[in-house]
Parts: sequence; structure tokens; C-alpha cells
Amino acid sequence: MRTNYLNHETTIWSWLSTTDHKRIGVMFLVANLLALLLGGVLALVLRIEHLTPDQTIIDAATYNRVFTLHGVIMVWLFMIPSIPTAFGNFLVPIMLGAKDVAFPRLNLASFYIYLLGAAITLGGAIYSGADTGWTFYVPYSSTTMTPVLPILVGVFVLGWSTILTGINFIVTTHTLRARNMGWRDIPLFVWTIYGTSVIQVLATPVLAMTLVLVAMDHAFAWGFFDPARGGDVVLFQHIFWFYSHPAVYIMILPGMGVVSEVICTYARKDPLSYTAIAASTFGIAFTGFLTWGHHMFTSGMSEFDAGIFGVLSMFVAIFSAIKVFTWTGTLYRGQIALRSPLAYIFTFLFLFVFGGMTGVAVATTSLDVHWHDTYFVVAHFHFIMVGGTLTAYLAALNYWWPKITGKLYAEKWAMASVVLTFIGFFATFFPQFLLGNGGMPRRYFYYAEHFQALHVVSTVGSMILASAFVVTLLYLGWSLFYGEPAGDNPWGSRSYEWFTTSPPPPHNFEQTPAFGHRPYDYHKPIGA
Amino acid sequence: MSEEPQSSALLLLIGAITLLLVGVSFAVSYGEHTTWSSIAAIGISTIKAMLIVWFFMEMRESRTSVRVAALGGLLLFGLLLGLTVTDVATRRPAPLQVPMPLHVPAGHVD
Amino acid sequence: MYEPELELHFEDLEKQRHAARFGMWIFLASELLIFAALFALYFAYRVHYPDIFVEGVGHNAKVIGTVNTAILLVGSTAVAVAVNELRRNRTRLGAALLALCALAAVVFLLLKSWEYAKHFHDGIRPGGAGHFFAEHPEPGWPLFFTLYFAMTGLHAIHVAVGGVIVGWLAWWVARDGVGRAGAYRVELGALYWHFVDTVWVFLWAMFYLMGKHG
Amino acid sequence: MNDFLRRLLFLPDQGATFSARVDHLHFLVILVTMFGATAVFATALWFTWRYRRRDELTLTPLVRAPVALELAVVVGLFGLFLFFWVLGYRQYVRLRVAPDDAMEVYVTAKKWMWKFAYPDGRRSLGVLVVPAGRPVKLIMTSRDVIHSFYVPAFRTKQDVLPGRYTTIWFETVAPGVYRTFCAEYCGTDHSRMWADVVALDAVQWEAWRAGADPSDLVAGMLHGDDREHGDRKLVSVAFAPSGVVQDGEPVSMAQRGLEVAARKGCLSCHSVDGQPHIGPSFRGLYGRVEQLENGTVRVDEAYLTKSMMEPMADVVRGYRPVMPTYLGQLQPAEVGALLELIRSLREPLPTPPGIGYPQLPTNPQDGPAQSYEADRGLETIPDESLAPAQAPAGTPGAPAP
Repeated sequence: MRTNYLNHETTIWSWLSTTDHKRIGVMFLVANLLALLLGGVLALVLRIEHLTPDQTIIDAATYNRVFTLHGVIMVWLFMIPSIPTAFGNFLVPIMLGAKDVAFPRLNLASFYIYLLGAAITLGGAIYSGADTGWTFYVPYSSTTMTPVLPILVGVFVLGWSTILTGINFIVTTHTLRARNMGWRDIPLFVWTIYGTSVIQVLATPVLAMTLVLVAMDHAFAWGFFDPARGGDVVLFQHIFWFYSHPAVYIMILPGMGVVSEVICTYARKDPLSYTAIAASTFGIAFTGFLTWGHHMFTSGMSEFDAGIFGVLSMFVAIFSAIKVFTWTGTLYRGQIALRSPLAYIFTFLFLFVFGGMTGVAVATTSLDVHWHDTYFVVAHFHFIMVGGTLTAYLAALNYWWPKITGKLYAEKWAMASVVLTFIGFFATFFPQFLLGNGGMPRRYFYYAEHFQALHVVSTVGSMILASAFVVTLLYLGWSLFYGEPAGDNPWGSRSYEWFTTSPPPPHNFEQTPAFGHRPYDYHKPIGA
Repeated sequence: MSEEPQSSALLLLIGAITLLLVGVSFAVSYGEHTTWSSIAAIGISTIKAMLIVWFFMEMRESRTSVRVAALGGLLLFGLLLGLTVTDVATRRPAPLQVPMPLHVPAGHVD
Repeated sequence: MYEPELELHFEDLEKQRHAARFGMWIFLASELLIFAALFALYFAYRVHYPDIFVEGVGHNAKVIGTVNTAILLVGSTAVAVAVNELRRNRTRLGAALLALCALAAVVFLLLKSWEYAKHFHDGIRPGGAGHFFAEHPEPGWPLFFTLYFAMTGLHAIHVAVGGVIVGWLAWWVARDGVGRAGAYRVELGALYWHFVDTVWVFLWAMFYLMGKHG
Repeated sequence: MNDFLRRLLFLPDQGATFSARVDHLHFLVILVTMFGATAVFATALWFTWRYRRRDELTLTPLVRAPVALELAVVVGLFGLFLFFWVLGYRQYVRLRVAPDDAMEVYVTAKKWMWKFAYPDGRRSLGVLVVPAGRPVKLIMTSRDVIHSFYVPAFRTKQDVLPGRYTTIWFETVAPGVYRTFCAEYCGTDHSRMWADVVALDAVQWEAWRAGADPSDLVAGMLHGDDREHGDRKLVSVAFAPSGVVQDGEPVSMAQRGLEVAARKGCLSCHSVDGQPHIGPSFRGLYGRVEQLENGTVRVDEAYLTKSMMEPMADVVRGYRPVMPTYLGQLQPAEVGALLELIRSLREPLPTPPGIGYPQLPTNPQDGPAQSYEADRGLETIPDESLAPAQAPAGTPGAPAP
């Protein structure tokens, strides 16, 4: 058995003190999955509670804490770190032909900062949890009796972990590319991780300051936003959403990177236009910063500003549309093998475009007035986050599983979980669009009777979705022990990470790589 | 970020200019018209900041990637400032800040 | 004579130096955006309460602010020249100038704490506590001073960190006889100090110049 | 077509004049976007079938999208999105800016209840009575955290901010009862913070202004589903209104007492949830032993009735003697209802009363601050002083601010 990064040293301390980006990636992968399961359980509690209009299993105060924790855990412990820290850490250095990231020790530090932040947040949750929602709107968050401080501090610490990871990836992409690898030769996944890191580095500091201001308001009553002392609560929403809208692009961009990789490999075809995909990544990254105001159309912001934000929001939709157009175009005249990762990507394609289009509808200012803070918006962002990023995460998990563990998994079980995921997802969240249209507000414990039918359908759907994740864990766990060994390149891909052994050796390549071909030139035989 | 040293005299001169600008903006601030003196204060501060960044932080010889990083940060800084202040400035009717609880003078009709 | 060792995964020293500098500049961009939230609050509240902010500036000690600005600029110039001299292998002069800049940081913090003490004495405390706000009950006053304490306080923390960094660099340069090869590490500390100085230049204008004089 | 799509998308009744227009834009945008989404997915599926992998070796052609096609897609989509924005923004401005002749009502949002104060001094809790067919402009503010006045049937919503006025307007199309929700998360009972907009036709509106009880007027409107007004069902989606009028169940004495307290202005000095105010809070008052200037008294029906009729007799220590007398103002049934209300609030609220800003005493040596106003030297302002005009003779006006 050749020495690889898994078996060349196997003591616990070798894992905990490693600076090998692959091991850090695997540790992040495990941490992300745990966070996903915890957030998922909380989501199931919420759904079961909504089976009846009045109290079903928990009371109003507990319900408020559960949806706050569901939001905080899913956003900061799973969605934002998921693909960049797990797959970005593991793959970006290999895809660039480098031995490791630019600052290996900083990489390990950001993992431990992530664990510290997670510990503080979950500690605060277990202690008694906050009931402010993951958005911490003032003045409720500064006057509530529930202890908001631990969660604020926890998220503050998590923010620093993402900033450090972001700096690491940017510098790695700039300085550690293989000798003959120009900017047009790097895989598309690296482009999206690079774009995500730019947003992480430039947006997260504003979140850090926002959390500090809320903590000062809550703990010492400094009254930055205290209306009794002349404060203006809408200003909090400005600096909060200045971070939180780019944050949703931090969540979706890596997913788009996975889509580009998987489509090109399984269609065995060059992307329709490499520059279009790479450039639209930066289009999304930059215009993502311009559009935060569309979260505040009904918040008392001036109509003039609402108009500016409405127009700017339309720019972002354009770059997503370019990506979708290019992906669909890549399938044209390809050799498409419909395996489970590509099936996940089709789920992504349908749900992301469906969810994205409702985003355009919500950005049409007057329609947002009816939909704001209702289940329509809940459905919209779940279509993008669960339908988009989570399916891309599962696709990445299946696609790079042979490279990470060196084992293959049972294809038909994987296909079963894809179908289950799609059915479960659609049954859960499509009724919520109708609930939103019907006028059911968000974060409602008690609701009007005539919404109950749709809530029951949604709860049943969430059960199916949960079962899909269980199936995924089962067949991947099975393949860990009993899967037959995967070759270096089981899917026949031209991307660079498949040109080293799987699992890769400690320093990624036996000899420093000089790739003779570009990552997607499927129109030429290998090595020509 | 080159390796050959630039002339220290130039750096000292730039330092002197910034100190001079400190004196100028100190004097200007005593002007009667506060709005104009405020704009002048911000303007002179911007000049000082550009001098520091261009010479002291050697942006002059930096590679493009460094310039893009600096410009990106600055652009987003201005974006947050600009759109937030536009909101507050263009609110209709003028932002009516009232102490809490509300004190409505008799006969006041909004 | 100090010789930086080549990290294993960089091909050559030039790439390693550029990686360090570029990483530092990205870090400074993220630091700038930490201040962005507070600057946004300042200008938004200035639009809400223009006259209170103009009058509030009058309550700040303009002369001390100006002296502080001069001190930081002297520190910046010293650090810039120090980096330059180190490239000419003049280690002793470089170490001395770095020490001067660390001293500037200490003096700045002393003056700043004296200013805070004066405010506390006048009954101005963050959050609108203190008898000053009983005499000036209009809403907006607490905001101006809370923002003043928050922004200058955050900046003072950055000056303290900058002072420690430059002080440590001065000691390290003197001890290891750092010359041309190690100058790029001193440069990182210098970049951080210059950033802190640039932020103060604007804070000084906003809290000491943009309003009626005291 | 309009009604078919409205029911298909589970949209509530189109209660306000601009609801129909908003819905038409809604149908346009949803249909176009869903068509786009299905088209993309169908193309992808078709390509997957048409170009399915036949063997492992054949190379695929290098297909570059012609720049013209790429540009066409970008410009086309951007044009479509901008077109949506132009339509949407024009409607948004019309949604936000009220017509000048609109009737004004002051709204106060408070932790988990809506209070309405009419310019002529009339006040009501949880039920906003408006004339159908006339524009109504609500001038809203909040006493504690951000709430949001959301009427699904009118397709409009506006956050209610503490420390600032925000306005919302609508013009109801037909008489009816339209359920109103709080749409901005505001705490434990955020999901129970409902209200009802009751639109009355001209005759009933005049009856209400003359003092008729809204519950009698609305009761006729609620029962009998055949009350068709043209093609539109009168009551929007069979909502059961909360607040004053219960659909079917008898109105409990305590509930009626709360309504009387609101209408007679008791709530302007006495809070129901334990918050300190000008008068002692009703919450946890019944059965307590109160300290008077000299001696003590146990709070029972006799003391309460005596205090209503001769307020100056036994004033609880620490409260200013400002309560006006209600002698001759209250019918016996109303007095009974008020007593029932105070009796029903006997045990204090589970959550600590008076969730407010942590009090920062102005001068440490002054000792604990009494309330926001005293602490900052502002004179105390009663809660219900919102209505600007002088209250008519019938109802005792709030003590002068």
C-alpha cells in the first residue's frame, strides 16, 4: 500500500498538529457534517412543531430559541465554511500543483479558531440560547432577557476563522501555481474559491464590528442604536446586511465551482466558455456587495435608496444567468454519463434556477412588500441554500470521495439518495412559496388555521429529506470500509487533482508537476 | 516593494509636507463657515492619506495585485458609507427623531 | 547577520517576500472594513443631528488632537526611513528610528488617556451616562460621544498593537543585526503602522476639525 | 383569469385598490421566470438524453459559444430584469406615498398588541375601523422593538420603528374584515400579535362614529358566507378576527373589560403587562396590599370601584393624584367588565415585567432611576397622548401631557 497522507503517520497528535492541507480539509469535512446534522435536527423540530397551528411539542419561547439556533448553526457553522474549508483546503493546492497552502500554520490556526467559535456558540446554546433570530435585529437583540452574548462572541470568533482561510487561499492562488500554469490554466473550482475568499476577507470584518456593536448595546447599554437616545435602528440593518448579502454569495459560489467541475468531467467536454465562467465569478463577487438594500425595502428605508438597490440587485442576477447558460451549453454535443454527482448537479440546476428566478421576482420592489418576512422569502433562500449549496456539497462529496479516501461507493444507493433528496426538498419547500403568498409571516409559532394543510405537507417533505441524508451517510460509510479501491482517475477527468494517486501522497505529487495539458481540453487525446 | 532603497531625503520631505498639512488644516478649521471648513478638513486629510500610501507604504512600486487589494478595500468602504448616508439623507419626510415615549405637541398634525 | 530561511513550499525568496507583503495588504483591507461600519454610523448620525455633531466637536480638545496627529506622522516618517536605511544595512540607525516610532506610540496613548480623563471629568461617559447629558438632554448627544469613544478607543487599541510590533522589531533588528535581507519583515510592521496613521488622519478631521472650535 | 391565478397561487383576497395591480405584476413575473426555469431544465435533460455517453474514448468537439449569442443572452435577460424593475419600482413608490386626502389614524405597536388612536380622540385595541372606499393613512410608531404592520389582503406591509414615525396607506375596495399580522420578529408572542382592519360601508361608518360598538356592526358582516359583494367574497379568506369581535364564541367579560378600558382611556395610565406607568399596573394588582400615604389598603372590588368614582380618596404612595373621576361616565356593566379585567390579571406575567433598556442612573449618587424620562430630565408623557386633537366631551381625555 503506497504511503499516502492518511497512513504515513497515524497518531492522534499527528492529526491534531498537522499542517498538511489535506488533513485539515478532512477534519473540516467531519466538523461541517456534524454541524449539518445538528442544524438538520433543529430544522426537523421546527417542522414537527408546525404540524398544528398551536403548540405541538414545544412552547413559543423554545420555538424562538430553536429557529435562532437553526439559523446560526446552519449559516456560520455549515453553509459558509462547508465547501471552501473542506474541499477548498483539500483540493486547491493539488489543483495548482503546489505542495501546500501559502501559510500552513495559519491554516491549522483557522481550524482551531473555527472549533473555538463553534464551542462558544454551542455553549451559549446549551446554556439557554438566544431568541433573536440569526439576524440579531436591534432593539430586540439589545433588550432581550435571553443571553445573546455567547452566540455573538462565538460568531465573532468564527468570522476570524473565515478571514484567515480567505487570506490563505488568495495568496496561495497568486504565488503557488505550478511552473507553467498561467491564470487561464487553473481549474474553475479554484476560481470560485478565490472569488469566495475575496468576499470573505472584505465582508466578514463588517460582521465582526456589527456583532461588537450589538454586544456593547446589550451588555453595557452604550446605545449605538437606542431610539430613546436618538439612535436609528435601520442603520443596524444597513451594516448587518452589508455583510450578510455577500455572505449568501460566499455560500453559493463554491457550489458553482463544483458544478463546473462535475459537468465538464461527466460530459467529457470543454466548458462552453472558460472566461465567461471565471469572469462571472468575479461579477457575482463584486455586485454581491452592491445589493444589500433589497432586504430592507419595507424597513423604513427611503424610496430613493430602495430604487437604487432594486436596480443593483438585477446586476447580480445577470452573472448567475451567464453561469447557468454556460453550464447548459457545455452539455451540448458532449458524452454525458449520468452518474450520481451529475444527478445531484441536475437537482442543483433545477432548484437553483427556480430559486434564483424567485430572487429576481423578490427584487422587483413592489412584490417584495407583500413577500418580505413571509414564508415566500424562507422558501427562496432555502431553494438557493439547500437546493443549491447543499446539493453541490453532496455532489462534491460523491465526486471527490475516491480522491479523498481512495475507495469507490455503491452507485445505485447514491442515485437513490439523489432522488430522495429532490423529492424531499421539493415537498418541503415548494408549499412554503404558497404559504408566503397566502401571507403567513416568518418566525411564527402560532399561525392561522387555513395554513395547516401546507405545513403538514412541508413537514412530511422534511422527513423524506432527512432520510435522504441518512442514506448518503450509510453508503459512504459503507464504502469507507468495504468499497473497492478506486484508481487514480475513476471518472476519466482531465482536471489536475486526478493526476496524482488517490489518496494523494503527503506532498501531493511524487515529483513537482509540469502539466502538459489544460484542465478541460477533452477535444485532444491526453498528452497530445 | 522593490529592493533598492529609495532616497531617505525624499521620505523626510514627504514627512515634512504632511506635518505642514496638519498645520494648514488646523488653521482652516477656525474658519467661520463650518460646512466649508469640514469639506476642507476631509480634503486635506485625503491628500495626507494618499501621500502616506503612495510613498511610505511604497504603493508606487507595488505589483498590481497589491494595488487591486488596496483599491478593493477602499471601494467597499466608500460603498457602505455612500449608500447608508444616501438612505438617511433622502428619507421622506425629514427623519423625525422623537425621544421615546412620543411627545406630540398639542395641535400638531403630521 | 540575519538570513531568512526559505520556507519549503516557496520556489524562491522573491515569491516568499511577495506572498508576505500581499497577505499583509489583504489583512489591512479587512482592517479598513472593520472601521467602515463605524464611519458609516458616524456620517449617518451626522446627517441625523448636524448641529449636535458640529457643536459636539467643540467639546473635544483640538490642540491635543493636533499634537497627536503630528506625533503619529513623525512616527510614520521614522518607520519609513528606518526600512529604507535597513536596505542599506545601517542596522543601528534603523533600530533607533524604530524605537523612536515606538516612543511616539506611547506618547500618543498617554495624551489620549489624558483626554479621556478630561471627558470623564466633564461628566461625559460612553452610552450617555454622566451629568453632561442631563444638561444637554436632546437626543443625539449620547450618540456623538459614544461614537467618539468607540472609534478613538478602537483606534487606540490599534496604536497600542502597532507600538508593540514596532517596539519588538526595533529590539529584534538590534539583537540580530538585521540588514537588507530581513528588511521585508520590518516592512510588514511598517505597513501596519502606516495604516493606523492613515485611519487617525481621518478620525482627527472628523472629531476635532469638522465643527465649531472649542 | 385573475381569480384563477390568484387561487392557484394561494393568494388572499384582493382587499385594497392596488392589490389587483400588484397581483397582475406578480402573475407576469412568476410566469415568465418559471417558464425560464423549466426551459433551462428541459434543455439540459434533452442534451443529457441526446448526447448520452456511448463509449469511453471518443473525443468531444471544442464548441465555443459565438460571442453574439452570449451577448444576446446577457443583454436580453438584463433588459427583461430591468423591465421588471421599472414596473416594480413605480408600483412601489405608489404603494409607499399616501394621497393627501387620506384619513389619518395613529397606530402604536407595543409588545404584542396594536393600539389605534383616531384624530377625534377615539381609541381602540386590536381593531382598526375604517370607511370602505376611502384612502386611510396610518402614522405608526413602536413603544419598544421593531414591529411590522402587514395586511396580506392589501399586499402591503411597513415596519413600525421605535423613536420614529413610519407611514402606510391603503384604500379598501369593499366592506369586510381583513386579518393583520406583525411581520417583524418581536419576541415570545410575535405570532399572536394580530389585529383586524374592519372596513365599514358609509351607513355603518356613520353609526360607528356616533358611538355604536363595532362588534355589533361587524357581527352581521361575519355570519352567512353568502354575503357576496359582486364577485368578491366579503370576508377575506374566512379569517376569524381577533381583538374585539370573536366569531361565534361569547366575548369574555375580561375581554370586554379590556375593550372598555381601551375606549375609556384607562390604558393610557394603567398598563396591562406590568410596565411601570403613571398609574399602578393592572397586572398583579387584584388582592395586593397597597401602601397609601398613611396606612394600607387591600385591593378588592370595593377599593377599585371607589377609586374609579373618587380617585383622590386613597392614592397609592408614589403615584401622583392625576386620575380624573369616572362618576357618571361608566355604565354598571362597564364597571363590572373592568373589575373582571383586573381580576383576570391577578397573577403577574411569567416573563419579568417592564422589559426595557437597562437603566443607567444619571448621577450614581442619585440612586435608582424611576423611568426613561425622569432619568434624562424629560417630563413624563402618558402613553395614550398620541391623538393630537382635544378628546370630545364623552370620553375623559388623558391628563394633560
